[in-house]
Amino acid sequence: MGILSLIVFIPFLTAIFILFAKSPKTIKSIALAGTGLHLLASFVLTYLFFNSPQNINPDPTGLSLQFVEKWDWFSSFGVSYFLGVDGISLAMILLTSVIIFTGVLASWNVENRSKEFFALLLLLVTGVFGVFVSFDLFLFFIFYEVAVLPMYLLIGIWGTGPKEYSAMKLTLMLMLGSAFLMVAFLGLFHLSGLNTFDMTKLAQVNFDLQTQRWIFPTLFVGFGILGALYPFHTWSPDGHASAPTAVSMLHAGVLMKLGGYGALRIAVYLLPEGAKEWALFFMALTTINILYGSLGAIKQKDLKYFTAYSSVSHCGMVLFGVATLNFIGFKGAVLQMVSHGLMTGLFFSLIGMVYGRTHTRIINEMGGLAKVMPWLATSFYIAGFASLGLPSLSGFVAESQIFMGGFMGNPWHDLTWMRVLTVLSTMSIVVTAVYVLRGLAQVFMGPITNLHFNELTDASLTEKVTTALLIASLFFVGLYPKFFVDMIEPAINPIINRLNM
Amino acid sequence: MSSLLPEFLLILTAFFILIIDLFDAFNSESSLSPEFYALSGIGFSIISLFALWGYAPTTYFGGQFVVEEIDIFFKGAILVAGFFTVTLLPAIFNLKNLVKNHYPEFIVTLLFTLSGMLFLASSRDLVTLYVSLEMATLPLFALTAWEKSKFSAEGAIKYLILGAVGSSFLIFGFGILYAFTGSLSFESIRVALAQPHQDTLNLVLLAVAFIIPGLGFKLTLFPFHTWAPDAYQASPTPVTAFLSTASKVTGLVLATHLLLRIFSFQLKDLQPVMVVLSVATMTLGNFVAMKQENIKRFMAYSSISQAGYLLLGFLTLSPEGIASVLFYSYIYIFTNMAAFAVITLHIEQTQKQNILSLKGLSKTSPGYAAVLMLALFSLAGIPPLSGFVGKFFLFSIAAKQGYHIVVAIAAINSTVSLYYYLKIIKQMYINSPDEDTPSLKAPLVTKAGLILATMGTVFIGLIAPFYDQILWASEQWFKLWIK
Amino acid sequence: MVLLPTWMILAIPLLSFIINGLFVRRFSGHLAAKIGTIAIGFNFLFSLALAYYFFQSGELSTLEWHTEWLRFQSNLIIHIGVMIDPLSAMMLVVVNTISFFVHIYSLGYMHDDEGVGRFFSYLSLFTFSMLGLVVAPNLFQMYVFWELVGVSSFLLIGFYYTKPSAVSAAKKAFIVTRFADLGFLIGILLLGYLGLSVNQGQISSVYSPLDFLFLNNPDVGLQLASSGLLTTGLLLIFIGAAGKSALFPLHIWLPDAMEGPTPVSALIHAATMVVAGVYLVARLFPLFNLAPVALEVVSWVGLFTSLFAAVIACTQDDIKRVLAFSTLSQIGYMIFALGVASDLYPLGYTASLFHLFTHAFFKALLFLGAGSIIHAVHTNDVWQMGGLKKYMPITHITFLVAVLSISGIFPFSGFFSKDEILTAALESGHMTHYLVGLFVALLTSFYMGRIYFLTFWGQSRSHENASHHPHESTWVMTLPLVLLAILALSSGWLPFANYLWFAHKHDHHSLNMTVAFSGTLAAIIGLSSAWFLYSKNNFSKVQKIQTGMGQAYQIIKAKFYFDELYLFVTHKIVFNKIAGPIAWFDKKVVDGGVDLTGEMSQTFGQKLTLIQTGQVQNYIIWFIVGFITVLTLYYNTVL
Amino acid sequence: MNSHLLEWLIMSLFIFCVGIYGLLTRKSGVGLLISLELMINAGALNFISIHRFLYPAQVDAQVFVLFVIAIAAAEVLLALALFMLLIKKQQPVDITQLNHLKH
Repeated sequence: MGILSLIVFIPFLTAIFILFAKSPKTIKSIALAGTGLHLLASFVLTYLFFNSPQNINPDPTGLSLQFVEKWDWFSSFGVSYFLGVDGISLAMILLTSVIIFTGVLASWNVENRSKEFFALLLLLVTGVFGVFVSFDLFLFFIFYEVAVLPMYLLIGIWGTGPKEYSAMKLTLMLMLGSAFLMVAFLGLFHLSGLNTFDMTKLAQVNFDLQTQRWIFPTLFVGFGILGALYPFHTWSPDGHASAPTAVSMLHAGVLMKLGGYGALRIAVYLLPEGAKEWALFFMALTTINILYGSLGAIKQKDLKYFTAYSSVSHCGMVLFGVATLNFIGFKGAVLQMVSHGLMTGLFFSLIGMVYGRTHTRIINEMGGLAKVMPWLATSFYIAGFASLGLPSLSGFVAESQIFMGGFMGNPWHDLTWMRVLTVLSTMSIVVTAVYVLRGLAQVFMGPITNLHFNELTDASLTEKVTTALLIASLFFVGLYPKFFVDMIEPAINPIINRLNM
Repeated sequence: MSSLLPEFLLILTAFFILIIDLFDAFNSESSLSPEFYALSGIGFSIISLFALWGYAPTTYFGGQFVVEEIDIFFKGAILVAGFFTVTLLPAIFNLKNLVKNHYPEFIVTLLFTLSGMLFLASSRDLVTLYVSLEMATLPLFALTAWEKSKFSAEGAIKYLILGAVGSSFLIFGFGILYAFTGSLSFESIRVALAQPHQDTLNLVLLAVAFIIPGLGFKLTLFPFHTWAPDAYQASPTPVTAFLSTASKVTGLVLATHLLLRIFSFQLKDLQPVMVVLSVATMTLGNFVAMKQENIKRFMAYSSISQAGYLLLGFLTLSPEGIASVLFYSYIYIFTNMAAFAVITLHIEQTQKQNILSLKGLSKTSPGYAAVLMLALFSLAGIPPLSGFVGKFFLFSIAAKQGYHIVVAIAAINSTVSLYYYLKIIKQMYINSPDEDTPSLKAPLVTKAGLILATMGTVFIGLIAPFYDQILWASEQWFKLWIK
Repeated sequence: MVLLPTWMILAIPLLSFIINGLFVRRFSGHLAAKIGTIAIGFNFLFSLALAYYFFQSGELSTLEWHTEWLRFQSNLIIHIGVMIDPLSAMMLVVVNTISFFVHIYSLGYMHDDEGVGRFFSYLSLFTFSMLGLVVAPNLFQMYVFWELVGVSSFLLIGFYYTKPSAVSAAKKAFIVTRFADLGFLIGILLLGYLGLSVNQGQISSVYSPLDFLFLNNPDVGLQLASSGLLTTGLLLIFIGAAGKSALFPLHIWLPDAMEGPTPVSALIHAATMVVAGVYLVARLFPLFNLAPVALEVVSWVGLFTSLFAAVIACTQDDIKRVLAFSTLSQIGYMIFALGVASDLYPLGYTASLFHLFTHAFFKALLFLGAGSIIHAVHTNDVWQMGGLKKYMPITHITFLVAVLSISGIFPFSGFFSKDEILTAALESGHMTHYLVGLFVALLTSFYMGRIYFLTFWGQSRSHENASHHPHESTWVMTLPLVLLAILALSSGWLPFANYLWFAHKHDHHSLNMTVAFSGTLAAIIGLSSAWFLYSKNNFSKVQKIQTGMGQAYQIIKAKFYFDELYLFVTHKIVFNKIAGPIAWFDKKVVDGGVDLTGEMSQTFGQKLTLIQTGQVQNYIIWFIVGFITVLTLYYNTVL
Repeated sequence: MNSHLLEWLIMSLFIFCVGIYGLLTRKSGVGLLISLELMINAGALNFISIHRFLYPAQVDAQVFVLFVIAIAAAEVLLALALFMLLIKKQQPVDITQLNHLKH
């Protein structure tokens, strides 16, 4: 029972404990203890990752995984319980443990049926952790769908607004995405000739161009549906608007990163030739994604739609980074996943807090709240500045990498086209500035619009801890990116070597 | 003689119950109620079945009755389905007036069907096949009409007429097959069909064309499924459960005999037919299930769509094919039985069969709602439940043959299936119940069966050795037979 | 090396921001104010000492300290560091002096404002980011601090956040500069790419491609110029500079930025932030020099801005708006001075920076003076002031010094720096630049004279009751005025040329007589016409001129309707014509598409249910249909 | 495949089609049973004719036909029992009326 299985199953065990707890008080404290313990475990993992001797994979295109746990499961089918962690997965684990910890804190006042709520939330996060550490396609797929499924109940039961409609739409579209993945995984399994789902072995197989030409888009679209790729993003605004705070925090913050992570880890790594064929097309699609998301956010009336469209645009940037097919672009994509995860986590938790007070999410109905709740206003502004890419915050570090990557181009694509697309997507930093400032100015600045806002209270202790933790991590990534860059770079080398092979 | 033991034990229990009923002994307080006898009978036959495990395939009646490892698994599946059905019976038969609703006769008929199915699994020639098939199907017509509801007769009659039509097609097909070799044993027909010279080719075609509908009827494949919804709705819920599990497995046994043991050389050419049939069945099952109001009718279409997935396993002449079919049928039996246990209790205690009546079940009886949810998620093929693992292996067979589009359609179909399963879960978890709905109470036996089924739904898929044993069994069968 | 490590100059304001921002301002705003002022005072002394030692040591440039911050790839690593060279030393002195004086002034000005703690923490944040920008060793660090300066100006303009006009002004400032920063970022990406391709040639592997020492290296410059993309790169970077220094197309945010407190306008929108663009062009001047087309564009944009702003300044009523437009026009001066400079006639480079140096002092003085006037009469409108000469002697004298200095009268600093610019334009053969420059000098002295006479001379036109006379500001506010006045006087005499020069260090030859004479003449004409029109209380002559110009006057007064044009473009075009349809398209078409597939499958399911007619005969027909399909299917696969 | 056998096979196919026709047109339950019998017996006839012409020696076909007849009888019996149920519930034994369970 290595540390990785521990990382994956701590949330699951906490969920089991919660099922036996009685009063909401104990339920919440168990959930908090569990996620706190998990946060500690991921820090220990990071410490061990950097300090323990690295087993470096001799073959340059091979993944060098640490803390590997590998047991045969369906041996006749080539399925094995294969866990491992490298730079990219570690970055994502850190992000997820921070988000789930703050998520539990942010949902401190969920009263109705809180036992099921926290159990499902922790089940969802178990799936997410499982995806980030599993290197066997079958296991990957199991955790991938476990991560998606509790969403239906979480949004359906505890959501607001047209919750059934958006819960159903969200679950069905994400399941359709995983249907694409199943087809592609089975295709990979059978066309690889060797009877195994083990990613490291499949990476040595050079599939012929014909198969790569159809499997790559299936994989990319399958992951893109979860990563809010352009035409398939429609579930995200409704889904996030109806979801309760912690769920939309977890979903936009972490679940949408599974798409980007999968696209990079599986689609590009296993099918380099397919990637070279399709990357420019997907780059164009994600550029639309970026501009479309940010422009769409300008006219949004509801704060949650406002953030949902902004995360569509930011997740588009992740997929844009993956589609650039060069070293800086990949690193930018992973950094953007981490930074956007933190940003959206902060945004949605704040919206939850503001909604808890003003009981409205319509931007025009609110005004001049800064005077009444300075702490929330400042953290909202920090989140806004992070999302428009202000230096010293994580947004800038990630976006500059992605745009530099897009600008540097790669040997397989026509440089001017990539330059045009990069310039177009860089314009998003202006559009983001426009809608962020317009929205925040309307809600927080200016005179107080209606009177009984005056006796609203500022952040409570749990809310202060949540926002402080997220803001601290935003600044940490923004001010000291070297920590994440050193972690991610060695993990990206095999993918780049595979492309250059 | 020992390999006949499972069938023999069933028949013995059936007669034993008949005799007790004859002396009207069940009404006295002291005696146990009939389902205990039935359960112990089925239990003993399962034990005797797996006791056969070690011995080489044994043949009786001059090659007409053969028990191979693969047959042991098929028979096991049928007996398990029967076992669970019997656990459901106390829920619907109130034990006070045993005589009035003929409870012992019900169990006897059920045991006879079961033994017919077991004979079918070991039959190796057309006569035994036909006789045991009819022995398996005819009692079902009676069981379907057992309830005193308005439409039970109508459902049973439709089931009977189509059953008769199906078997007449089957007989006509067998007649043509007989023309090739003069002997009725599968092996000689298979060899004869190996190199059909030119002029008899269209005869083979005709034979196949006549036999597939018979198989289609039993397996509820697309154009031949029309009886299923009405029969499922008309029959008492345990019988619906039995129909959707045991008779489905019998269809698979029939398919193994016909497709793998007789038309094994024609399988390559049959692939397009099978692909079309399975895709049509899946799509029809899933899309129509979306619009269903009645729970039993809904479960009928869900089981039709499962038949579509199961047919994918027969696309290839390899051990994995039959192994994944068997594996999925075990998972399917446990899942369906868990679902039907809750549905039986619900229908019995609320007398309402509409899906909307499930409203707020999670509040009134959280345990049963959780079991139904787990079962439905497993039917939809959601990991980590075993339904997903089974479906994944089935789709992998189609992918192996290069039918990636079919896998895509199947995957999309299972997403559509998720939609209507979620509709039920929405009723249970999101909508709130009317005030006075009492929580469901279950007799001890049904509760035990329910727990066993749920354990199966969750764990079968995760236990690898179970699949490895099945795969080993089908490899033995192929090794022995393809030489 | 100075007694303290140079990164202290950055650390102190940052420390004071963190201490004030997070902790102190909650308890007592005034304590936070004192901490901020002391910190900047220390910075002021430290920068003076630093400049003194640096110019003593005579070195060209020293990279004091740097650490790796962000690694793109092995040969493109971004460092955060402190680089001292003549240009950045001068800027350090300017920024720190002005910031120190503004801090002292704000002690008085913001004394009774309840957000005083917040104000001083924002000021320290601004000073930190401005100093970071000034000492940046590479273009990327400059961009990082460029954005931080933008944010701090956003926070300071929107200081009175309960006033909707201040909020929209802050938003406008940030968005317009952000739009310009887009060009700057793309310029950086392009230069980074070019630098990388040159770097492969291993010219000097020590620096990363975005370091100034690498970019300004002559033979690197030549290679970059040969790549053909240099001009576009530099023009993109110039867009960034134009945005921050509010040059012609992107000038709309500066006049509205006056919504912020006056000390903010003095510090940010007069002396430090707005000259960042000039500093950027000066910093990359060796590269600009190799791209004559870019230089031409720079010169013409600068010229047009100075003329355009000067004309508008003459018609404005709000004293701070007038000063804002005058800043615009003076920055136009500096930019076109850089534009005319080249390695043949390097005087323009020194002239521009000399003017930047002197302009910072007298413009800060003008703003602070205006601040104390507003503090006294509680209104910005020039027409409600008048006759303040009697009540506010110190402000009056210091204001007069600044007015004379900006008009370019002899002993004051403005005369020397403006004169050098005009000589640079004349000697380098840019006749039109020289003539327009002269005309702008005339306009400058006219509008400065106008507000001087309107505020200080004539009778008081304020609506407030006569008994309440405006009184002189407290010493805390007047002391900086006096100090700045002294600086405005003396800074002209500094032998600037032998500290800051480009290409070759020519000796400080005597003034070019014709330029000096024509400059002073233009100034005197301007001042006297202003005196003639505005000093007495009857403004009949002014009315006559206004009616004479008719419609033209209204257009100029409304700043050529550029604000309305921008509002139209952003609101009508971008919001309603692009963002609106996209939001609608997303809701109706893309979302609709998904719902449509849902409906389609529902109706498809509905159709399929009709197979179950309930009639046994139909079931049997289906059975036979099945039989036939199997027959045909199998038939065409086999035969 | 001598000609005589072919005639018999075509005959049984013809009877089979008559059976199907009967099924589709008859309204009453009993009529239905008759056509079902026809179809099953056509299958049996098929067997007998092949046995007579191709393999007179083997006896398998006759065994099969015996079973077919017996089982057909059982089916008819069951069908009649179900019709009795209908009658007990005052529903006419008319197949076209039996359309309550649909869609």
